Amino acid sequence: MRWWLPVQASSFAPEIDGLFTAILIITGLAFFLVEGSMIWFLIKYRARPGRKATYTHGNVKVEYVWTAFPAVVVIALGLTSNHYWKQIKGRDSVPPNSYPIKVHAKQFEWLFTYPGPDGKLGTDDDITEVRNKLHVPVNRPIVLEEESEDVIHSVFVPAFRLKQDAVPGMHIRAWFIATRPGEYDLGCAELCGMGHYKMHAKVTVQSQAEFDAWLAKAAQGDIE
Amino acid sequence: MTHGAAVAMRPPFPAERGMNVYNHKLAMYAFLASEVMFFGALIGAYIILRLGAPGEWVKRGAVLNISVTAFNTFLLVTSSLWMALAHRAIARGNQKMLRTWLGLTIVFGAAFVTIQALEYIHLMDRGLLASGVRDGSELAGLVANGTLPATITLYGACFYTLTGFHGFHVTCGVLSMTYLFFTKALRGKYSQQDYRGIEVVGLYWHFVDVVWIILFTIIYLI
Amino acid sequence: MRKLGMVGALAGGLFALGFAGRGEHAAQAGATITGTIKFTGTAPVMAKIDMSDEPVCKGKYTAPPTKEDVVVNPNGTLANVFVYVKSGLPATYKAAAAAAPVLLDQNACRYHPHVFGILVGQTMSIKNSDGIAHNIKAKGVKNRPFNISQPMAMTSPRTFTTPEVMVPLECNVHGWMKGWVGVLPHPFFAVSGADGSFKISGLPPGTYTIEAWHEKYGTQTATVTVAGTETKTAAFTFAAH
Amino acid sequence: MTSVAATHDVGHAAHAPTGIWRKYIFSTDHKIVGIQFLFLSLLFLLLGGLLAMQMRWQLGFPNTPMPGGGILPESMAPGGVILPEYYIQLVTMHGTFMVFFALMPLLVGVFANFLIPLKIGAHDMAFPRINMASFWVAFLAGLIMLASLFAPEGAARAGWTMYVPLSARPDLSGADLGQKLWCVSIVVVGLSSILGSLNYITTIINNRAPGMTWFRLPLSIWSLFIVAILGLLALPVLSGAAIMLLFDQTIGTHFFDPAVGGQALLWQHLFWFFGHPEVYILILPAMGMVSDIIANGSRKPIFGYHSMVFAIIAIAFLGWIVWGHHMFMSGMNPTLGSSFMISTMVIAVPSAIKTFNWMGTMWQGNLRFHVPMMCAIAFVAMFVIGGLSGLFMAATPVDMQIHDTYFIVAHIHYVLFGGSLFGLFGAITYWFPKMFGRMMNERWGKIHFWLTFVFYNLTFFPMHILGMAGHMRRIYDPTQYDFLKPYQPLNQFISVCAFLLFASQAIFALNFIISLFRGRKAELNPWQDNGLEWTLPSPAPHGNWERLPTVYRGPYEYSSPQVEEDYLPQSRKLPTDREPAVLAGAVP
Repeated sequence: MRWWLPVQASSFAPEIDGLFTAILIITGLAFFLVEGSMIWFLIKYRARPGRKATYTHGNVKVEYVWTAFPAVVVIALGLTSNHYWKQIKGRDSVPPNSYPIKVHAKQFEWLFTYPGPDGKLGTDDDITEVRNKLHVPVNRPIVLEEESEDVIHSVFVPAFRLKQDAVPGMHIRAWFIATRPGEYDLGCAELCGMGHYKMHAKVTVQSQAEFDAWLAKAAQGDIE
Repeated sequence: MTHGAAVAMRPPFPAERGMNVYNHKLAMYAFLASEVMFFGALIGAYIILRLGAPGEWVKRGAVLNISVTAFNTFLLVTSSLWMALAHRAIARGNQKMLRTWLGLTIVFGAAFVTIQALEYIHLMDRGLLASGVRDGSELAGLVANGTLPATITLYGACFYTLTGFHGFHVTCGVLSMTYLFFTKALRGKYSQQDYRGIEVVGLYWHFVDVVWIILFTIIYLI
Repeated sequence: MRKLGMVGALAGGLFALGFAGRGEHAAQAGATITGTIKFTGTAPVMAKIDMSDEPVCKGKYTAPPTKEDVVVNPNGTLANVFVYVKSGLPATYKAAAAAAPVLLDQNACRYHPHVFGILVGQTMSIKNSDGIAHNIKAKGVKNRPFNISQPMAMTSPRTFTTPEVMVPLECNVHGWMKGWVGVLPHPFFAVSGADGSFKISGLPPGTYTIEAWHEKYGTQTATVTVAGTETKTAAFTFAAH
Repeated sequence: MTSVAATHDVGHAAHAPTGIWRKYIFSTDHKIVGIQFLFLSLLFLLLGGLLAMQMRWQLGFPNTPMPGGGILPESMAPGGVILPEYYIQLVTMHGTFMVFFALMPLLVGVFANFLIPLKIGAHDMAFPRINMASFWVAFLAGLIMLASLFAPEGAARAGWTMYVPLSARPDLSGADLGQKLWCVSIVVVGLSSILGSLNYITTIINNRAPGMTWFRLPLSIWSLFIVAILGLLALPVLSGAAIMLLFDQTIGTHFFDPAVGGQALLWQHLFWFFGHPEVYILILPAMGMVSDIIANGSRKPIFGYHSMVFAIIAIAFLGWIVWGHHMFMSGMNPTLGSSFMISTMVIAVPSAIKTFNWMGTMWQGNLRFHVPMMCAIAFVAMFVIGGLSGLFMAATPVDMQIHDTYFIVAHIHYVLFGGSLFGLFGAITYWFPKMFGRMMNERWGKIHFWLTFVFYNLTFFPMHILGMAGHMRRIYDPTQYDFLKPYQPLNQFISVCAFLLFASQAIFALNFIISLFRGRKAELNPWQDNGLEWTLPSPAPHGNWERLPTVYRGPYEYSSPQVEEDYLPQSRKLPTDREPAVLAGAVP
């Protein structure tokens, strides 16, 4: 069991983990400062006979400080996350030469369609309806063309820090670059009915050669 | 009920004057705020559905009868005018004119609801349902030969939901005005010092009238 | 909740029993209709099913499993054709309540049987012998659709309330799992087997229209008149397209 | 001079109801209505907890028969083993009952009804009959939701957020009547909440005692006032959306059916436009009451009263423009995501201000650790964690990893359980004497506090770890995923702690029920509080005061140099105090 985020297997995983760590440091500091001083207050100012509390209604200057300081911190946090957000999910963030794979989400399984040798989806040489198996070449931008047949599902690959809902009636694109060969889990992150827990697909990141070989075999219909 | 002008139409005991609005009127303002949010949600949904609809929206007047509804709108607007006159009458202590104007408001309001109901029946005969178009109806034919777009299913749903809820609110208004008319106005319960019932129901009525003007514009006219 | 369903079935059963005592005695003594379902043209090649995701099911196969939409037998006949009496039964006819439930087994991520019939009110016991999660969605139109799940080895009883020829069954977790059940008010139906033949027996005398239904090639009907205990044949031929 | 309030139909002090029927069942006394809400919502809190225990059993020990599971019907849990469709009903109903029928009534139904007239110095609510109606409409809504549990195919099962198309189409969800009853019940509870809000707003604005100016109102009343406005404006949007969903389910409209042009995201926008003000409705009353209790426990005026009031108002205002942070991953336009992220980051500031002000109140105080004070301190401690974990989700890239995972579940429970519920434990103990005339047992109160505090943290803090690992929400059997198999021991640990947490609530229940009859008799002002309600006998009589009190100062004049005792009630007239200028023509 890992006590930290999963393995970083995609291009923007380190950036997201970096932001996560930064927020953890900020919130950790705030946590220890506040809870620590609270415990200190509880001990130092506990009721003792004959003692009377200080009569004060507050201090405006201190209010300004602890309004401005958190405001500056959160705005800075906001701007940095917006920077990464535009890179990862922005309108034109999908790398130009991405390899398209169609993800057809339906109640309780994922059907992937690969573009086949011509590299374009929608042509008749596509390898269609591969069930619960997403093979991707390593270090190459991939764009998932997500669509859903019935309810809202959500492609979620923890190792890639990738999550994107598939909404019926909408075509949504989610891109990533797999950087670490291996086998990872893909699950559904949006409640989609009784089989929501069973929508488990395998993501296999392989070298370009292995990927082409697998794709050729898949074209013949014997998918292993 | 009547304790002297200073008392009835003033909030009971404001330590520091919040709003010089007596309880019933303040509650009605708050209630109308919640109604604004309710109709806002429905109208917002209508706008989003209409802008995002696949294919173009049903043309103006293609299904709905604008001239009858324009007359209907005229009825509701004038009934709002009668209500204002009723309010002015009782503000001057004129019980008789209160009864006439309030009666006129009720009649015009009831007429609006009846015409709207007849319009519903007529539309349903022609085939416009909340779930879309009834097969084999006149409208189904029009959709088949392309004069009406397929988005008529959304059109019917939005039309019936928005105008239906507005009709429901108008009916509640007419019923409460009728109740006040017989139990309070006819028995002279209202006086120049205390006519809160009229003022509160008048607020509601003007609100319902404004909502209709918005609905009439965005559903019928655009 | 489902107790209501059960009570309905029991009441139906008791009601029918009351009648059976008065109606014909053992149904088997009536006439019989048999025949074979011929198949012409080239048999379509059924696509392979990728079960690598479910090792429990994959392990139960030697050769890679294929889809079962069209099963053409070696002797040129068509299996999985549902043949039943569409009309012609006397109005007063009342079916004897079937005692034994019909077993629908989910084994090796497949429905066994692929096509089958059931009486109205008869219990269909859905068995999950794979031990992995299946869900069974019956998309009835006249019958109330149901959608239940079986996350492990278990059996769930269900009944159908109205006659409906071919209620589609499917498992949403395994998209290739398809099944068809014909719900009839009488027991006169059969499914063509490995030799493409079918046999409907125990028919009271009369003129019947028999319908042969196949999930891909549609339906064909034939009219047969039977009397006493004779056996008549009805032939159906489906062409590949 | 007996004060005859101008609005005569509010006549109360003169003729108190006598019969059981008028006095307890259909009572228009705001205190009785508050107590009715208390019993109703404590029952629903128990039911919500029971549903959660079943969920924790399935997550901790998947596919094993649940003890006591035999009573469940075969279609839901054959042989006591929970089925997936029953599990997502548990998820949905746990969320729905806790939010709409336990926390909202407990926070707003109970304490707005009970505290507002008492703390602002009024005989009763502005509209007592509407007040009674709001309880019975909420009771009806609760009955409808309870009935939906026993619908033929079972209850609604699309999460308490009820996302379409799963909630709109019975063939996809497997539930038909249950989903419809959910919508009907939500519209009815929305109506009850609007009726209540009308009353609270009018009473607070108009029926304040002489001298009770806006900035002499206790913070609990400020928060209940702002929450009433939030409820008034947010609930109709939910009712509108629920009605549209109900029409989709019944008369076949296609508002949310993508095949015909309806939009699935439309529901999410409408729901969360209501949803975020709703979560502030669920936290602000607890914040207000905790402020009162901390000031009382520290024997020291609240630190920065005005900035606390402006913080409440800021939270309420900003609460309307942040709803998109629930939908970063939903396919909504990413540029919208950026703007919602900025507004969400900004809303963290007022929460920080409130936390620092609570700390400022305790600083140099003379802290008495009675049970309400301990609960209030735990509220602040846990709310700090809940608020900070919110920052992770506000940062959109990090939200990619933790959205719809157990990190969110941890955040929800840290603010709702660690925050509101701990605040409620304190508030119920604090105003119990004024409600029932008896004190809750102090020793058992502390035992319950420590057990709950420990097991609560052991249950919900590990969920952050699960969330970071990517453990998705609402999944029936996590062992299906290889990357979650190593976390199964943690799931079991959480389940065991959850059972112990639930068990330790028995102490609170027993303490509550036994103290009703055999608790120590409470004197007028057991906590030496400055509020107006503590000038009344316990339990307070019908109509509260014969003659309305006059207010001379704010509610937090603790350890005031003017007197030797360390508290100075609002209505106590000191020689130097001047009578408030009673407005000309207003009848006192």
